Amino acid sequence: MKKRVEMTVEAVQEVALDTIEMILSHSYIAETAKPGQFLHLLAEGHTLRRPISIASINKEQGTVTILFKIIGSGTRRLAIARPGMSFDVVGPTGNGFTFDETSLHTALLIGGGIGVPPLYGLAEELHHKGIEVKTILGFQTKDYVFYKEKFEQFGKTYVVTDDGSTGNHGLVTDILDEVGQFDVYYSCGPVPMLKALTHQLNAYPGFISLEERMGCGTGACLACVIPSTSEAGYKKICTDGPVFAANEVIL
Amino acid sequence: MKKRVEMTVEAVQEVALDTIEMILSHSYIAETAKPGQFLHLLAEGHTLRRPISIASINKEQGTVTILFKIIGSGTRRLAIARPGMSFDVVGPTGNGFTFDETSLHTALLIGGGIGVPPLYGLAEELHHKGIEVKTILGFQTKDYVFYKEKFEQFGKTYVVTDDGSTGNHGLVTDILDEVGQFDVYYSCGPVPMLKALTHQLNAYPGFISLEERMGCGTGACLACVIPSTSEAGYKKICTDGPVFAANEVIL
Amino acid sequence: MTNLAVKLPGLKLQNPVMPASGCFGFGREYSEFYDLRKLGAIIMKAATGNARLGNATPRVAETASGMLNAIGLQNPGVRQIIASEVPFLAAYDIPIIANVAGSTIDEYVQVAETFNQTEAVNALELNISCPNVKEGGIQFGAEPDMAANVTEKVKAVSDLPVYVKLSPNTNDITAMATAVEQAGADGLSMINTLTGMQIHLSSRRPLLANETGGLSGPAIKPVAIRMIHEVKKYVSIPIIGMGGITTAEDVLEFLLAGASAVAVGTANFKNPFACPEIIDSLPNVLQNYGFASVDEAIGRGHAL
Amino acid sequence: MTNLAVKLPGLKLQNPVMPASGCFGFGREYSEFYDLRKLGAIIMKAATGNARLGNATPRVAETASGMLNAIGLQNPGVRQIIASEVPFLAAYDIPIIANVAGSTIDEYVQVAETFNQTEAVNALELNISCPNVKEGGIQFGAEPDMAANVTEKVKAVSDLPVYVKLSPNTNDITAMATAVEQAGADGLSMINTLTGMQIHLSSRRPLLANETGGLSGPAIKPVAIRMIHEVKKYVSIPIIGMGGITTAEDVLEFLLAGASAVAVGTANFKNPFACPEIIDSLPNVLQNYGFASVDEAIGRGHAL
Ligand SMILES: Cc1cc2nc3c(=O)[nH]c(=O)nc-3n(C[C@H](O)[C@H](O)[C@H](O)COP(=O)(O)OP(=O)(O)OC[C@H]3O[C@@H](n4cnc5c(N)ncnc54)[C@H](O)[C@@H]3O)c2cc1C
Ligand SMILES: Cc1cc2nc3c(=O)[nH]c(=O)nc-3n(C[C@H](O)[C@H](O)[C@H](O)COP(=O)(O)OP(=O)(O)OC[C@H]3O[C@@H](n4cnc5c(N)ncnc54)[C@H](O)[C@@H]3O)c2cc1C
Ligand SMILES: Cc1cc2nc3c(=O)[nH]c(=O)nc-3n(C[C@H](O)[C@H](O)[C@H](O)COP(=O)(O)O)c2cc1C
Ligand SMILES: Cc1cc2nc3c(=O)[nH]c(=O)nc-3n(C[C@H](O)[C@H](O)[C@H](O)COP(=O)(O)O)c2cc1C
Ligand code: FES
Ligand code: FES
Repeated sequence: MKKRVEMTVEAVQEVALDTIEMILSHSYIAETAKPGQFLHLLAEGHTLRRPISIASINKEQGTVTILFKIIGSGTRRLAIARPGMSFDVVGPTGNGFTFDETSLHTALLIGGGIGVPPLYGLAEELHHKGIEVKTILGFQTKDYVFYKEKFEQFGKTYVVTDDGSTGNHGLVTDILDEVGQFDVYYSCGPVPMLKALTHQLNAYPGFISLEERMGCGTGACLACVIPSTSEAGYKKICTDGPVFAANEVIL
Repeated sequence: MKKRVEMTVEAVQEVALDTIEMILSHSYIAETAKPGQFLHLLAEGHTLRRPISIASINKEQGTVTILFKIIGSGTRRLAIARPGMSFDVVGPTGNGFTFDETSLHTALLIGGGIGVPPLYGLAEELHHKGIEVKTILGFQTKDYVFYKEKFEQFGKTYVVTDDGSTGNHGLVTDILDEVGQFDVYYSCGPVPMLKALTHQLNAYPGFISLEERMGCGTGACLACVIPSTSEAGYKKICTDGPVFAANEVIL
Repeated sequence: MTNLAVKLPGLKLQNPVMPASGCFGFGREYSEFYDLRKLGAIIMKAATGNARLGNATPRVAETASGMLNAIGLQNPGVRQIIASEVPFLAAYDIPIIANVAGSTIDEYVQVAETFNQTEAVNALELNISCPNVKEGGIQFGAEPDMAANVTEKVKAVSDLPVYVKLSPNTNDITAMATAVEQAGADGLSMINTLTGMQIHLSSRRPLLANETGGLSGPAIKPVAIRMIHEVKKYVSIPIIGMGGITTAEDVLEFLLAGASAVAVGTANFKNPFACPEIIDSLPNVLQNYGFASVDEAIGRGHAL
Repeated sequence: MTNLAVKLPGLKLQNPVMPASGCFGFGREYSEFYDLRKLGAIIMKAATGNARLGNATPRVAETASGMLNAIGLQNPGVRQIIASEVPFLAAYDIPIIANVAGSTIDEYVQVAETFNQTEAVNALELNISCPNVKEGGIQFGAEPDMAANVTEKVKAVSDLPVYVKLSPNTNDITAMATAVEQAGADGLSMINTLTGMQIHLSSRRPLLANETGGLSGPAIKPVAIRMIHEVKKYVSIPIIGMGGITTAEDVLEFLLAGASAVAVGTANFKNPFACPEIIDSLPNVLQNYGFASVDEAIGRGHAL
């Protein structure tokens, strides 16, 4: 169950251009969080909280790691935090990634840009459960690449850049044919990427993590809806998601 | 001439209840400031700057001291600054206290509450020039008293409190008869005090420092006017003041 | 002990603070954070005759000390609300105010009639001011005659007291307020959102899919205070005040302006505990400014 | 090189940024901070027929991301302004816009006529929207017919182009805009302040001596953008946009919405260098968002 807590900044690091990795501590959050859930962080001077995915969880240390790109004034404000400072956070929010460890053999993870972080915690957990992990990471240019080596710990990792400055030149969808066999895919990234991907991979079961501008982050305001094949006709990304079965939402 | 500068916080101290003494460094400000002028400080997250008087100036160290009471969100924000942090400041602003060192023998200083600080720099300077200084300081209760000993360095100092919890019981105007002879008076404090005072002392030349809510602090917006006996019919506190001859403005 | 209780037509409030319509859903989500019994009342999300899907996304944008929203009255329809949402809320034993919306006068009347048949709802808030419905809602809120007309028609079918929610997008809020008072309104809700827009620089298009949205939050508080202060001089029905409330001091400012109770909207998003925290601070704040009760403070910002 | 120049009726602007009326006096104070030649133009403080002393103090209050002001048109009168202030400004060789105010149509006409006789003024800004004058100013700004009437009368006596400054305190900004366009306005200035109030909790009274004041600053930017975006669809005369501008990004947002130039008001108070800093950043901001000139960006936030 999500709570409102103060999380202490333990470490801050720029891991790629405008891309900040931050370790935050709070025992309840670390204890209960699951990969794919997000934190709703308050940046001083802002009306609305900022949703940022949990990239990985360290239950022993009581910490979680987040990674975020500096986009506007909110993330700029978050980025200037230094160890010892704290944030007002509501979390862990939303549902996380799920998998059936008894039947799953190989999972394909496809991350685009700042959609990569939530997949990291998933990769870690899948690997831990003995499931084979293959990963495709797409970035704009080589300056934005992060966590390549970290994903390589868990399995074969392909890097793709829009301009070819590192890894393969092109889009993540361009190398789907190369990755070989897998049972299920998990993806997070920009909507055009997810659209192309779910279309191309529609023969496979898949899960995608979605983003939308949020008001409340608790399911009350209906800001973050996505059309859905469900009876109600829509789902709320903040509480029904952010992870959805690919065939449950209409992109 | 006033400039916009970054001033560094050198020291912060609570000298009485909700009353903060802060030392700020900037060589240009320390070089050019005069007692009675003010700084226009930007408190983060606020639309308007906060005017705070310069309490004393240390040209050698390149610092000025300000004292302020925590009133609302702006002063609360200023009060949490710590050494090493800095403020965006426009200053030194307004005119300061003036005196004729060749003819002046004894000056009476009357400060009420947070009107006390600007008189301190004046006392220092008068004393330095060999002019006798007598001071009456009025505070609400003993918890709010500050700088009594500092004024005593420069001459006879009377403390008055509204509730009699220290010093004389009553108003600063109650002990005007006790202070003996003086040539000119200087005062800063709440308007009702200044009204009573200028009325009672109308036989003496006097200078008063005024406060008013400000927009620009530069003389452009006409927020801070005070009716005046001048041709224009008003004066601007931010640039014509904050110090005025007592007979020049209509309280 | 500071007395927080307020009595309004149809509403016995233990304290004057309630969540604003559309900012609290039907209470379920915030009931995970705290016990809703704490609230003075609850105003539900707008109900229309049939279910609506609302606008395309993005539906919200952040602005300086505020936000824009264009949800577009998404709701499951009045019957579904009565069937699934009202019973959940009724268990908390606090007054329930139903926010009534529609595109036509008939729809307003139909929604009001339907709520009238349930025991659990204590009052109606007539949302004639939602800026996000194209078909008609906006006109009701901009024309005194239209507003009076829909108020009258709804009053005719409703045994419940009717609070009419006014739009600030007008040059004469007093004309609106007096028109609906004369039409039989039992109270006023002020204010709904100001119509605004944000343009997204990269896409060169309005950020909200609906282009315009309603501005709420602390940015609009001075407009709300002004309108309530103005209207209070001309009407004798009570006002539920709202617009940018985030603290108990803000609540007092609204009471002084002339509100008898208040609603908290946008602040819930920043702080899910906004309402209970404000309620907990209110006794002290009233005391600090010399009031022994909420009643004493109402309208005291006016010259006597 | 990004081209910042804009040509408007009567005004050749080297860049689209000018200080807003009432927030810059007659330029003297800010000329101590920087060279006024830097500005696109300057809009002077409102002029009335005779000198006015304005309202009692307090005249300003701070609000969330904004401020309230009720200066009350304090000014030395149009003749004194022409005698003492215009020559000072004329030396800077940038276009001068005179802000014309009054309590009656005759006063507006008289002020406009008087400015018409001086060479140094390049355009008039007709302030029909000042919320702080009780006698009449406010009505001109709230009624399309009144606004059209005063515009026509002023146009009849003025060789200078007339920009009519609209009030946001209306439910139909387009009706106002089209009415003054038809009456002969050469351009629009949008927006003036929203009417607001702050109540001082300790004194239990409105903080401003005038009780109400005009809300300005970033808080109102979404309202300004919305109104300009709306009006731009219906008028063909250029718009000088204002309301909460503090950065070059804000300027671009106004250009996209449909403004051809912009004015910066409240931001000068926080940062005396607001105007020159915005002007210096503008080329880069335009470039980053793919524009080679200001002209290219004007109105580009509209569907083609
Ligand atoms: C469930 C979820 C998980 C996310 N996880 C991450 C992550 O792990 N790392 C990361 O870098 N980013 C993540 N994002 C995106 C991140 O929330 C935005 O980049 C961030 O809110 C931008 O804030 P800003 O103030 O810097 O930008 P501004 O553009 O100034 O923000 C203005 C408003 O728009 C909202 N907004 C802007 N972009 C987005 C967006 N893409 N999604 C949702 N709201 C947006 C902001 O929250 C704010 O309310 C996630 C978004 C969601 C919905
Ligand atoms: C020339 C001058 C010199 C001053 N010197 C000092 C000083 O040395 N020490 C000190 O403690 N205070 C001084 N003040 C008063 C000080 O400026 C206010 O206490 C302070 O601005 C309050 O800000 P706030 O945000 O805490 O209060 P809030 O009430 O939240 O402020 C709201 C707005 O009102 C203004 N305001 C509130 N009270 C005053 C006031 N008394 N005078 C002017 N503006 C006010 C604020 O600047 C702000 O714009 C001086 C004022 C002036 C005009
Ligand atoms: C996301 C959102 C949804 C809203 N939905 C409704 C609604 O359905 N019905 C209504 O009358 N007002 C609605 N409002 C307006 C609020 O009830 C309230 O009048 C307004 O937001 C001002 O209060 P605030 O500044 O505290 O948010 C909504 C506001 C927001 C922010
Ligand atoms: C202190 C102050 C004084 C103003 N005086 C005038 C005026 O004399 N004439 C006028 O047309 N507008 C006046 N305005 C309105 C501004 O010109 C501008 O339209 C408004 O403040 C919105 O812009 P901003 O948010 O950048 O301040 C004044 C605004 C302020 C804050
Ligand atoms: S953000 Fe409010 S419902 Fe999802
Ligand atoms: S504060 Fe603007 S003139 Fe003094």
